[in-house]
Amino acid sequence: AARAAQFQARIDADERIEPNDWMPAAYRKTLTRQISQHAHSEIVGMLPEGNWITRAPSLRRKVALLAKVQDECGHGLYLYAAAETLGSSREELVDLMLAGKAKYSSIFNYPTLTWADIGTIGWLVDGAAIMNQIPLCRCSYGPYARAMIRVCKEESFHQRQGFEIMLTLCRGTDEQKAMAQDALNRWWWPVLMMFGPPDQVSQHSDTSTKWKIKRFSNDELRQKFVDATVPQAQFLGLTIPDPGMKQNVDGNWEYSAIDWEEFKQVLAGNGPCNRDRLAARRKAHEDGGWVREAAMAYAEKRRQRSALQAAE
Amino acid sequence: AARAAQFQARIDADERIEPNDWMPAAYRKTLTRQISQHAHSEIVGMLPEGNWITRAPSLRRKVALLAKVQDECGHGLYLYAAAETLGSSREELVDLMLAGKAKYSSIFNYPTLTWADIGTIGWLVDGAAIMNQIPLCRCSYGPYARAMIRVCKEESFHQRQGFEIMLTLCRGTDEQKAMAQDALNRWWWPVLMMFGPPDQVSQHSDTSTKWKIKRFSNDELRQKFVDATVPQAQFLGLTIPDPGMKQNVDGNWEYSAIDWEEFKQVLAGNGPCNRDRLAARRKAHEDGGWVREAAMAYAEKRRQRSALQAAE
Amino acid sequence: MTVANITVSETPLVLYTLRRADDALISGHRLSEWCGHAPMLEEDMALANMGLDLLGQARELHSYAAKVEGRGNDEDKFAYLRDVRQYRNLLLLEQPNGDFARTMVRQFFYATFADLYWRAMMRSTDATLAAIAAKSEKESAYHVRHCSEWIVRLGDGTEESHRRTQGAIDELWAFTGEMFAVDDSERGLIDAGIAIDPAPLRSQWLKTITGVVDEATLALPKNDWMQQGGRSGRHSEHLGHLLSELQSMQRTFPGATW
Amino acid sequence: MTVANITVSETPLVLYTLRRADDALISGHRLSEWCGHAPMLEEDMALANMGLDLLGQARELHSYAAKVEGRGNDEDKFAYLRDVRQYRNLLLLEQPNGDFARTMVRQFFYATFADLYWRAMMRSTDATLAAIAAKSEKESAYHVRHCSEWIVRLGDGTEESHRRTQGAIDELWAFTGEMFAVDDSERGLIDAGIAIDPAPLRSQWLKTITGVVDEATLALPKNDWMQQGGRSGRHSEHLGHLLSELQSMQRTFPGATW
Repeated sequence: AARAAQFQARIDADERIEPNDWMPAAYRKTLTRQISQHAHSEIVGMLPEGNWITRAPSLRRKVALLAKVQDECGHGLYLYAAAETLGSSREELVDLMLAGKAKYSSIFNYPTLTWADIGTIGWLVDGAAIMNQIPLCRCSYGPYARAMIRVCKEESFHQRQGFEIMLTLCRGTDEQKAMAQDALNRWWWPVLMMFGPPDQVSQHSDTSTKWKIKRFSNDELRQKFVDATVPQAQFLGLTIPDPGMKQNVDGNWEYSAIDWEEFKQVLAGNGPCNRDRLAARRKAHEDGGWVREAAMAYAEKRRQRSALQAAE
Repeated sequence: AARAAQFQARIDADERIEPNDWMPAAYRKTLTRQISQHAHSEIVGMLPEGNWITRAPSLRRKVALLAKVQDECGHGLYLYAAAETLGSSREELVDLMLAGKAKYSSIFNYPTLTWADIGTIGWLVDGAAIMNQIPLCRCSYGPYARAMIRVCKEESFHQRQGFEIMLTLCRGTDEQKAMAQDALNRWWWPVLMMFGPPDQVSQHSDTSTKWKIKRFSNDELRQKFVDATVPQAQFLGLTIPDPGMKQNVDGNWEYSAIDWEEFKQVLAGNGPCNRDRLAARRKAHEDGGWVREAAMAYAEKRRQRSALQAAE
Repeated sequence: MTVANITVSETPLVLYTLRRADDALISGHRLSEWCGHAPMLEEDMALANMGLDLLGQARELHSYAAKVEGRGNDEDKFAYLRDVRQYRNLLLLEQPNGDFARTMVRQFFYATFADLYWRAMMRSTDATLAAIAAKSEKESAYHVRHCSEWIVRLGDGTEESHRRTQGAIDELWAFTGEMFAVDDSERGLIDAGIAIDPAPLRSQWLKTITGVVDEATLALPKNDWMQQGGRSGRHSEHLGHLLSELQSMQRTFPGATW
Repeated sequence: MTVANITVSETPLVLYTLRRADDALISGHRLSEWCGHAPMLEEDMALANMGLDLLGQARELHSYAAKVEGRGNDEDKFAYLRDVRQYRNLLLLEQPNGDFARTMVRQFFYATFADLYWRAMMRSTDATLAAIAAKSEKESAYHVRHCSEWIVRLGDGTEESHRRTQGAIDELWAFTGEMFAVDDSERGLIDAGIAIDPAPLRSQWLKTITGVVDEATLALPKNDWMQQGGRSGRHSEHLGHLLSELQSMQRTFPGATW
């Protein structure tokens, strides 16, 4: 209890907690869950965008998209490394995800149907992710905070790139502009759901706030995102698919009620792509099994050979 | 020896040999080899054309192509059935082919690169096949002769269909006409090779002729094919890729020397697609193993169950 | 700038016909992918047969949709010049072939529905649809028989075939609800007797499916959540890849005759 | 009627540059197909890295070919508006990824060649090609290292990895000869010092390959028959499918800017 108080005092003093520091089991558990979910999201998030690498409409876009998806993989790697500092191995965490026991961001359970979806993911999904992640750069757990700083820098580059894709479409042919509007129509509401359930029903938030893992509420972040996005949509000449949306006296944009039933279904495994995403990750994992085994077998052979040489 | 003389007398009298009739071991062996090679050719021949089913440029063409490839499968089935009447099972024969120990027509080791290749295969490859096969309708072995009658009827339908594809291309845009000419350029020489080595070096022919399995020499058939094809090419407005070709006083078209080294290489497994063809057939066979096993297991269960019911 | 995709004037009857046409086309296309690669030659024949039946239905339905629309579209324009968001087929039918069990389960679910559906549609007040229904019903009756026999063989065959077939049922089950769904654009057609209400077909469908699945020693999933979207063009990612292949020639050589 | 494919004025230098550009593009595209599906995340990173290097080379080479040609073509027109018969890449590089061993062997054969080739090309009298060579050589040196390490690990790993890797070597060997072939259009460039003669590189290539293959306890095939055709557009059937995907957007929306 004294240790717990001391721990909370460090948090309150905005000190960073490091891997070897004492921490409450619940803090460790919460962070492991959050960081690994975040890592899983990066990895599963490679799939919807990866779906368009082979069909990107110009070489410049193809290179940029491949590099972007590669960055996401890199984020996954930092984040698994951050989670590992809390005592769970990457393998363990990945197995939970493949078994359907660990979550990843629901947004990746929606399909990418046209090229405009690639622009929209960059613009809105990465935009929402940044909104969520910037506060995490000041998270109380050191390795997570440092990973987030690096991630956020790259994400904001991706976000600008996505916006630029949208801009090109909106300045293009009528069909391109319609493609952009269609993508916005399909992604808008799922993106708003990325910030999580409304504050009045959100779990985890109280302790997360106390521990300075979470610094803003879901609804606060969602509002910030909407306020930042509306002028961008206007600039693009696109219509946000919410006829009831209006600006209130404070300048904030009030959005209509979100269909939380859809969110619940997607979370429960019933989104349009949940099956496909898990199947793709499982297939990569299973198909790669013999490769990982070979690498381990070879490393072991080498170890034995050098032990033998050392003994001679 | 008496039986052999009697057998030859029946052949000479143009009688049909049937499965239960006595026949020399060499006759059986020759026919088994030839019929099974022919069957393998039908089955492997599904692959180059099958390569364009998913990309056929109109629904009418798609349906016609799928039906055509299906016909080839059907021919393979009749021919395996004909070979089985000689005492070798389909499975045995197929295994020899998958092991690379039995041949199929070399022509199917060339790739289909454009839609015009589908027209060209119908026009020339099926055309050459018919030329080879019509005499086989009078082959001394009954089941083979009867299978060939049915096959030839369908092949000549395919041949007309192929010619019609070429005609459409030749009456189309400049790009379509160039596509047709390019296909003719690539297929012409390999098609001439379909009739086999020149008479002076051809094996098997002597006994095959004596047994009335073969009724015309390779060079005779090749010449008939060339003479039939040249006016068709002229009608299409296409140029046969043989600048040295000329019509002699008898009206026959004399073609230039054939590159028999290429034929030898393709036969030896070194054609452009030998590896791909065998790999595709092996993969179909291996991937289908569990299905065939299931079918057998189920049949066995059913047999046991009805035996049990009968016993009750 | 050429316009890449045709525009379709989706009146209720055009839309209704296109939906069924796309079902047949996409399903036929998937079956045609097997050609040359089936587990045995007899199945190369059978899968091609079913594919040909479905592609034939697609051509008739697309042609009829074009005639009803009356704007100069035709079967090929509908097939080759609409993008993924304009396609109207059931999600079930665009699902990849996977292994033989997956394909058989997909076709089994669909054919069993199609057979009931076309039988009911033979009473359509639209003479063309009724005629197409009469032909399609005969074809789908054969498809049902063929697929059912395989489901039983595979389910009650080996341990491996049982596992694969059960897995396919579990994966594809959520796509079956869409077959029985009706939206506003179809209600008027149903009231006019042009279309039939598929909802009442579900109990017979389930009875047939259950019978076969039981005999096959397999089980239907408990999960009754159903995925929809195909009818309004919200497809899975699989359809785009299928179309990039299906349409490659027409897209590359716009306006040419083949 | 729009003309679907661009025409390319294939002067020796344009053709020469296009051939290398297509090598880089097709190879980079194949590697990009792995993205999200590799056996471990580290390999997702590494395969994407190699793919990005190659796609970068492709862009520079295609742009240079366009500049030399001087007819208004550009990197995207070369990539997206030529058909299979106009592509000039090595057959080796269009071969499907297959399993990880197949991909690694393909890239190992090619990277080992490319490293020697680009090193020699740094002495090209063509300043642009020499500059591209300097950059590409550094990149390919890394590719050689990465692929060689995997060949050794896989060859000397488990029985299964050995078998798969040996199988990949046996399957792909016949495509390696084309890397060292020269045709008439290239002779003049070689004489002018713009291009280098690849034939003399073969002994060093074989030495490096043999060293790695030996260490991996694998063996090179005895068969010395070599398949050619890619340089003159006689490809395998695989390339057409790759292009129908690669080009689908540009073919569907001709002339649009992305």
